[in-house]
This record gives sequence, C-alpha cells and structure tokens, in this order.
Amino acid sequence: MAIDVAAVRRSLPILDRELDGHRLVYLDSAASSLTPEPVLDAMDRYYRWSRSNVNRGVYPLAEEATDLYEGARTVLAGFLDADPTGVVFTKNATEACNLLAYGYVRAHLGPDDVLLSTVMEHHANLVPFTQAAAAVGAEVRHVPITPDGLLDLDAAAELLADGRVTFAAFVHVSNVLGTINDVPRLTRMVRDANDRAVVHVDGAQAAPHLPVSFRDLGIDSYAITGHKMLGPTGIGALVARPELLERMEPFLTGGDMIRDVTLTGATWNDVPHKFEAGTPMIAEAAGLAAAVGLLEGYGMAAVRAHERELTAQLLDALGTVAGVTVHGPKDVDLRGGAVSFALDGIHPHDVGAMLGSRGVCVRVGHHCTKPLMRCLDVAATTRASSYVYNDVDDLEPLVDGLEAAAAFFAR
Amino acid sequence: MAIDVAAVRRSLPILDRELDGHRLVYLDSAASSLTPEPVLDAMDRYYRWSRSNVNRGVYPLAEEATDLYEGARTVLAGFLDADPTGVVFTKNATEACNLLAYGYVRAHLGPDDVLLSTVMEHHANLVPFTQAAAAVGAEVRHVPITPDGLLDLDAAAELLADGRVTFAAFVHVSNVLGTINDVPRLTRMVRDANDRAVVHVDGAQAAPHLPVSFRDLGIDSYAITGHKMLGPTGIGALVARPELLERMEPFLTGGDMIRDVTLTGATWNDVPHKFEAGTPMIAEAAGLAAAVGLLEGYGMAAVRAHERELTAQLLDALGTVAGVTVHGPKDVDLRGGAVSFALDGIHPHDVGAMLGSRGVCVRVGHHCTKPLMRCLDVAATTRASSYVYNDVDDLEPLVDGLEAAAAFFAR
Amino acid sequence: MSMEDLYQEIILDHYRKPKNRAPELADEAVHVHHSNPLCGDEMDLRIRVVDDRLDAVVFDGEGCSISQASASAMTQAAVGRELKDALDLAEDFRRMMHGDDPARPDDLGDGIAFTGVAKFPVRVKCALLGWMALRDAIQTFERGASAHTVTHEE
Amino acid sequence: MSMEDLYQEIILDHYRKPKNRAPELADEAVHVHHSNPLCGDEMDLRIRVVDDRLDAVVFDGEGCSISQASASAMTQAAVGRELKDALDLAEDFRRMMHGDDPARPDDLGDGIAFTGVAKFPVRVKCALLGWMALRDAIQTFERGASAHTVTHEE
Ligand SMILES: Cc1ncc(COP(=O)(O)O)c(C=O)c1O
Ligand SMILES: Cc1ncc(COP(=O)(O)O)c(C=O)c1O
Repeated sequence: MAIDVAAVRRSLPILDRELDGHRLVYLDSAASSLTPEPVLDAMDRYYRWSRSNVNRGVYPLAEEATDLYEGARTVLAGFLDADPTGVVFTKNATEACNLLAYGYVRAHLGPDDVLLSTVMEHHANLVPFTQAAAAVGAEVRHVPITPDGLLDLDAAAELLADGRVTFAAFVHVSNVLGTINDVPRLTRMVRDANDRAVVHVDGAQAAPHLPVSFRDLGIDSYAITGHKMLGPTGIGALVARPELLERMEPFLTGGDMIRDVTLTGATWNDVPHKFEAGTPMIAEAAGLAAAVGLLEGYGMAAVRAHERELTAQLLDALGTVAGVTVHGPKDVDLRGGAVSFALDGIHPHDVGAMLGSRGVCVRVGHHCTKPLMRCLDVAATTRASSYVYNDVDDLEPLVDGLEAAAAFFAR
Repeated sequence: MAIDVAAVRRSLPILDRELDGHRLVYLDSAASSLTPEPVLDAMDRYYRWSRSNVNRGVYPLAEEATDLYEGARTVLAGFLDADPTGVVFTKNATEACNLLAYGYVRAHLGPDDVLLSTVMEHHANLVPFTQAAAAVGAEVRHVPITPDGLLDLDAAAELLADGRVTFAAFVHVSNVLGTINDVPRLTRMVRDANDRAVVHVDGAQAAPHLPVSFRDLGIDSYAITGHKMLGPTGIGALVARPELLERMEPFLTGGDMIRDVTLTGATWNDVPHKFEAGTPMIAEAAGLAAAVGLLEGYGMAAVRAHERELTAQLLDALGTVAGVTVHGPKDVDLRGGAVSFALDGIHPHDVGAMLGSRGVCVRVGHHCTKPLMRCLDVAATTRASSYVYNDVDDLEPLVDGLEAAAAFFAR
Repeated sequence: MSMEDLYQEIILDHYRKPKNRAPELADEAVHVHHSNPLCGDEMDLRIRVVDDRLDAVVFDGEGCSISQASASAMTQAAVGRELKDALDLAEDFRRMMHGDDPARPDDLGDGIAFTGVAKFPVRVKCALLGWMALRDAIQTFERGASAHTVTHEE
Repeated sequence: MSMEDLYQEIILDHYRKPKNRAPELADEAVHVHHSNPLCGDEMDLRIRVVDDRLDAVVFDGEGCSISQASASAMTQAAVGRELKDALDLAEDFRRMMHGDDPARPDDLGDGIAFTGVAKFPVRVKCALLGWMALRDAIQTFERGASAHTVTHEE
C-alpha cells in the first residue's frame, strides 16, 4: 500500500500555515519531523485523563500512567524487533549514546582497547565516544568514505586487521550524505576481527525511514530519537541486548533506578530501570508510542518506498539546477531521503535564507558533522530532507528557490 | 490575592473524572502535579504552528522554535530570580543533580574533600553525590534530623567544624517531612567553615510552592523539575551561578554543546549551551514557561499562603483520626504541604489501596528516601500532598478513607 | 478498583489470624530472609525437611496485608509436600500472579483467593514474597546450604 | 522574512564587489584570524597603523554574503580613524546588531545598511565577524603583539 500523503497531511494542521504568502514546504525532517495530531492526542489524553507519576502508585491514575509508560516500551520494542527489557528511554539519541559511553566504554574499556568510528558520524555518536576513549586512554580509528559517500569497507578491514577493535559505533543512515550503511556487513567484519567486540549503531535517521530489525542487524545497541519519527521532543531510547545492559554500570543515579539506598551506597534496580533515574518522560512515551502506531499503520516498507521514489525525483530535480553538486550516493537504493548539496559560489546561509523567504524550510550548516564537512572540504551544506508528508509538489518550490538564489547572489 | 481554587480547577478537566463513582481527589502533587490547560495549549501551539528544531535554522519556524526555547530559559530565570545564562535545561531534577555530580564533583574534587549531605535527601540529591564521592575517594557526612523533623544545625556545625567540607548538597523542602530548611542559614554555616565550598540545593519541592530567589538564597546551584510545578513531564533545570557552570566539565556531549569537533577532540560552546547536548525538550520548555506564567499569575506568596492554610487544616483533620502519627514539623510556618503519616498497625500499601478505592490519590512507599525511612524507623509512609487546585473539600474524603481503612484492617 | 476484588474475606482472615507464623523452628533445615526494599517488606521463612518432604514451614515478617496473608496461606498449602512438588506449586502460584489460570487450583488451597491480586500490578510482588521465599528455601536446601538472604522485587 | 529586509542593495554591492579585500598588506602591524566554526566562516584581517591611526585595513576570508559584505563595509568605515575611535565604532555596530539604535550612524557608513540583520538572530554573528576581528586587531596592537587567532561565535 502506498502512503496516502494527502491523508497524512490532513493530520498536520501546521501545513496549512502560510509564510509571507507562501505555502509552507517543510523539507527539514532530518532535523525534526512534524508531529501528526494522533500523537498530540495521545499526550493530551494522558494529561487530561491519567495525569500522575508512574511506579508504585496504588491508585488508578498512577496505574494507568505506569501502563502507558511501560506499554510504550513494548510498542517501541515491537517496532524495532527488540526485547522490551533492552529498551531504555532517554531524552534524545544523544543521551542514549552518552549512556553507552559512560555505562560501558568508560566503565569497561582501557588503554588496550581500540574504538572504531567513521568520518561520517553525527557529533552525538562521535564526541561521547572520543571523550570516553580519551578518558580511558583508548585509541579511536575512523573508517573513511569513498568519493560517492559510502563507508570504505576495504579501509575498515585494514583498521580491524590487528583484532584490537573491541568497540564500534557507527551510523545507520547518514544525516548529511543520506548513505544507508550496510550494518550487518560491517558488524560481521567487526566481530570476525574480534568476537568480543560490542557494536553500537546510531539509528536516529534510520528508524524513522526504514524497516529496522534490531535482531537482524546483529548489533548490541541502537540509538533512536522520537522527534525525528513523528514523535514528540524530549524522548529517545537506547535499544540494547539486555545482556549488554546487565554488564553496564549505572549512569544517571537517583530515584527509581535503585533497589536499596543507604547513606553511603546503593544497589541497583533491574534493567532497563537501572538506567532510568527520576521521573521519566511519561507523556512523551505515550506520544512516541502513538507515533510508532502511525508508522506501523503506514507500514515501514511503504514509508521506505515512498521516500525512495521521492528522493529519485528530488535528485532529478536538483540535476536541472545549474551549479548544484549533490554530496553522497546518487543511487537511491543506497541512500535515504536526506540530500545535501552545494550551489556553486553561494554560501548555504544565503541559499537557506532565500528558500526560507519563499516558505521552503531546509537546513543549512554543518549538521553536527564537522569532521565530515572537513572531508567534503566544505564549511556547510544545504540539506533538503523529506518524509511521509512530502510529495513531488514540494520539489518545485525548492527548485524555483534555488534558481532565485543563483540569480540573486550572482556576482 | 487569594488563590481562586474554583478557577484553577476549571482549567483541569481531569478533576471531572470519576473513579468508580467517586470524585477524584488528587493529593499526590508532591509526586507530580496536575497540568492545567494553558500549559497544554502552549505545547500544542508549538506542535501545530512552529514545529521544527531549534538553533541555526534560517527559516521562520526554526526561529520561532528557538525563541520559544530560549524565551523559556529567560522566563524560568525570572521566576527564580537567577541569571538566564545559568539555566541549564535537563529532563528532570535528577538529571540536574547528576550534571553537577559529574561536571563538578567528579571533575574537581578528590580525597581531601568532604561532602555534606543530610539524612532527609531524596535519592536524586543523594545517590549521584555518594557515587561521585566514592569515585573520587571523598568522604560524605550527613546532617541528622531532630525529633520534629528539622535539620539538626548544631550537629551540622560539628560536621563543618574542621573546615574540610568543600561541597554541600541538601534539600530545600523535604518531600516526606514537608520541612522547609533554612537554606540561607545552612549555606552561611557552610561558607563560614570554608569559603571555597560550593552549595547545591534540591528545590524540586520548593520552587512549585514557595517564593524562591536564587540570588537571596546565596547558593551556587539549584535543581528543579517541571512536572511538579504545573508543567509537563520531561523537563527540569539546573539553575546555577554562571561562574560555577564555567568551571564545570561538560557532561553529556554531542551536537549543539560543541564549538568545534575534530575526529579526536572537541571544544565547547558557551554556557549554558555547553551542557545541553542534542535536540532539547522544545515543547516541554514552552510548557514549562506557560506553567511559570500561571504561577506568577497566582503570585507565589498567594500560593504559599493557600498551602499554609490548607496544611493547617489537613493537620487538624488528621488529628481527628485515631491512630494517626504525623511525621515532620507540626508548625505550618516550618513546613510545606507534603504531609507523611502512619496509621497505627496498618501498612501504608493497605491504606493507599483503601484511599485509592474511594478516589483519593495519595502516595505510599519510601518516597525515594530510604535513608530517611530508616531514621524514622518505618518501611514506608502514607503521604498526602496538596497544591493550588486543592481545598478543604478534599480533606473529608481523605479522613473518611482513613477511618474506613482503620475499620477494615482492624485485627 | 474495588476493595472487594483485592481483599477477599479469606485474605483478611489470614491477615488477622496468620497460620504458621513463628520466629523460630525446632530442627530447622533452612532459614531464608527475603526483603523487598521498594515496599519495605521483610520475610523470614524456615523449613524443616523430613524424607524430602516439608515437615514444617513457618514465616515471620513485616509487610502489607497481602504479603502477610499470602505467606500464611502458602505455609498451609506447602506443608507436607515433597520438595519437588512444593516447588511446582510455587511456580503455579507465580504464573497465576502473572494472569495465567492455575494448573493446580485445589492444591493452592486458600492461595487461590489471591487470583484477583494479578489485576493489581503493584501488589503482585507482595503476594509473591512468601512463595518466592519458599522456592528459595527449598533450592537452598537442595544446594546443601542452610541459610540464604535475598533482596528482590518480585 | 523578506529577502529585501535582510539583503539591502548596498549589502549586495559590497558582496559582489568587496572593498579592501586582499590576502596581504605591506608593513602590516597586526594580522588576526577569526573563525566561527558553527558557520564555517573564516576571516583574516590585517591592519597597518601610523601615528595611532588605522592607515590601512584589509580583509580576506570565506563566508556568507552578510559576513563578507559587512567586513567590506567595515574596512571603509574604519580606515583613517584613530584606534580608540575605531574601537568605539565597533562597539556601536555591535550594539546595533543587538537591536539598539546606533549612536554614530554617519560614521558607520555603509555599515548602517546592516541594521535589518538584527532581526535575524542567526545572521547577527555573520555581520559581526569583521567588526569583532577589527576590535581584536586593535587590542592585539595595543598589547604590543602582532598576531592573534580567535575562534568564536559572536
Ligand atoms: C525533593 C525531591 N528531589 C528530587 C526529586 C526528583 O525529581 P524528578 O523525579 O523529577 O527528577 C523529587 C521528586 O520525586 C523530590 O521530591
Ligand atoms: C544521525 C544522527 N544521530 C544523532 C542525532 C541526535 O539526535 P538528538 O538531537 O535527538 O539527540 C541526530 C539528529 O540530529 C542525527 O541526525
């Protein structure tokens, strides 16, 4: 079943907004997606009907809140084909990566260990691990990219050859290049080189757009973030093998994550609760569960097919604009819907301003991937990124805006 | 101006809910407060009108989102009489305490330092610091309580006498005893003993209920949480002197908190952004700002006066029930609206179940204060806690329920 | 959530007049101490074993009515059984608390009155405390030990 | 957000035909390099000082139209001024970017065309880059040094 874009758009009142007389064309879903009404309704229902804190309440509101929250865990686990016991809710994907960096890397690795990363990582999946590596004295190696923006797996093989890589963290889908990395293959390479290695994947740009089976990926942990997958702000998750969580040290400490506390020490609750300190994001979990419900309703295969088609059209459309250079793979089978490009001689800030003045919302900048910018030898890019509410009608305003920018800023 | 409880209640549709034919009587605001409609509306407006990510967007939605988010920082700073540059948004108060425990205690203290805590701390303000102290080899000392549930300041003076306490973390208002601690006085004692000492206060139960001036308290940092002050779940803050934030090491790392990133290192953004990694709680910040707006509208002096009055009535009402023992101060000038008590011979779980079956929502358990439970020599307490939407009509169902429990569970 | 669903008359009887409640047991084979720090429940369970059979089971402890009544009902259901059989019965009770129909309703005796507790997730761990202590005591005996302390939530 | 509010014709002129743009300066007193890693803007600024006056100011760099045009307009406004006076003018421009009315509109020259940028918070730092480099160059000179590198965002 194809995505009924018109129906999706009807659930998004924001799309009726006009910007200076222009129709709103939202092409910035890689930064944050729009939020359909059923998601808002789910949060509202909690606030208007079951508002209370979770855990140990003995009155009905508190039980409902707990059910909503724990139910969201099960829903997310089902969506990603993972064990609910392995789902730790965090405030965003960044916290999920930090949880692993503190709870595992800092706690268990040392100077004999080597971490594998790549040059295309988002800062969220890079800085926590480079900081952790520096703290424990471990080396970090980076898989480079090929000229078409794919991970260079031959180079990866060399980096792995000495068998010292015991931890790998890389991105599933690049937020800049759009590249869909072959996670099972790189994971096998890592494990073949060292079967004790722990493999972490940043799925922030993958879970919203592709069918994902945590089990089939064969990895140890996966970070996601709600606000990029039709969900609310303020919630993300680390999805992990429960055995990995068992081995991890607690990170944030406080209420609810303890078993017992004395004045000087504490013992810890069972996983995943051991990693959820304090009052959790209850409304947000309800909202995320509703967002997952929508995505499951569309079907992730259909979501992917829709975006593959739209990305092909976007690449074609960009090809018609003089001076546009697309970064990343041109083959739509190898890429998602985030498309970064340069417009010859014009700074992305100026491009973005022109597009914004015409109602076209794109992101310009380094997209939290400074090392990748250096590889591409650019300071910034302009990025258009699509989702289930976009269709081919959104491409013409983009193309027109780019042509207007080229004319306006011509020297 | 007194609080117009009827008007507040009209903004809370949840209060129209019936539980098994009983009117909902919500006396669990110390766990989490109800959320009035204007707060929900503020979040809705963001999602339906300005939904996008903050920071560096060059289109109007992104600027509006950034203004909402940064505006919330200013609003919260104004409410607490603090510098907006010192406001770091976190997911809850627990994260705020952890931020300080990692960014300051673990980073800067060592075996020569002594931490001062108290026996009445919530786990959120205890465990992060005992863990940090253990990690750096520092000693922790605990101020005991007097029989009426006040901090024993004579004992505190002894604990401070050797001048070795360089960090103190204590609670402003106890979530169990209700005690309002004399923060300026204990802070002066700490500083008189060692003028380099850093003083942190857990304001989770104070900011919702009392007028608070961060400047006048004379402390270095203050933790609050949105969901206890009419705000949404998923947001809290560490409010600190900017100079303290400058001295702190980064904690969560990733996007937005960096200045520059290379493959192996990073430099950090200015405070407070240095401590806000990844996509923040945008809708939640808008909701929290709206909640603060409501509280400012009521006037915090009026909120306090309302609760003082209601607490006096609650203490009187509890006095009429045979077998009830109230923990904590009896003088309503020394206490807030969270009232813990025992019902002779009946386990709090059973009390809570009886009350819950009659629509009366109270919390039973250790309230994340295990060490305090040991001091009180109880396993758990029953706690009734009020807020701006409660009035004297809520006390009768509570008293009736307690009498019903006493009869039902009589042996 | 009505009080009657949760607190059946049989439960209140056991709560008011607990069976086999004692702080000591002559010739005890095993003594286990279980506690649930989240609830503050504490349970001491002692068993005497003769010919692979539970010759006596006594408990002592503190906790809510459900935990105390359930332990009392458990001692009645368990005493006299072969160890393996008692373990199996404990497992049956555990599954009942998770919403399954019990396979041995008759053998559970008064324990069957706790079916309704399964609908109250926060109280399930209270009802299980005594049974889990029994399971641990038997397993401790089978390991050849005589005492064991467990801190848990379920 | 109309393009015209932001990109006044004067700004586009400076962008298309920058003044005092050069990679070198004979007899330079100070060379500063400023960069804004968030935008990727880079700016080299060189000054020559004669008798406490800015005898020459040249810039070179990469960045968006606003940053390049603002630096160009800045060089025109600054050259020939006493150091103290130029510092004061830079401060006037900075305050204008934060929404205040400029105290010396005439002295800012084409710099006044950037008033509208104050309404676009994300672009303010672009407009400031050249002026902040100027301030730093003068302060570096006053410290008796000849080169300085600054990485900043404002
Ligand atoms: C005194 C006190 N401190 C800290 C907290 C923790 O707040 P949160 O759960 O929102 O992190 C609470 C709430 O339970 C509290 O009562
Ligand atoms: C690939 C990737 N990883 C991680 C993140 C971080 O997500 P969040 O900001 O929600 O923590 C993002 C979003 O910017 C991303 O695109």
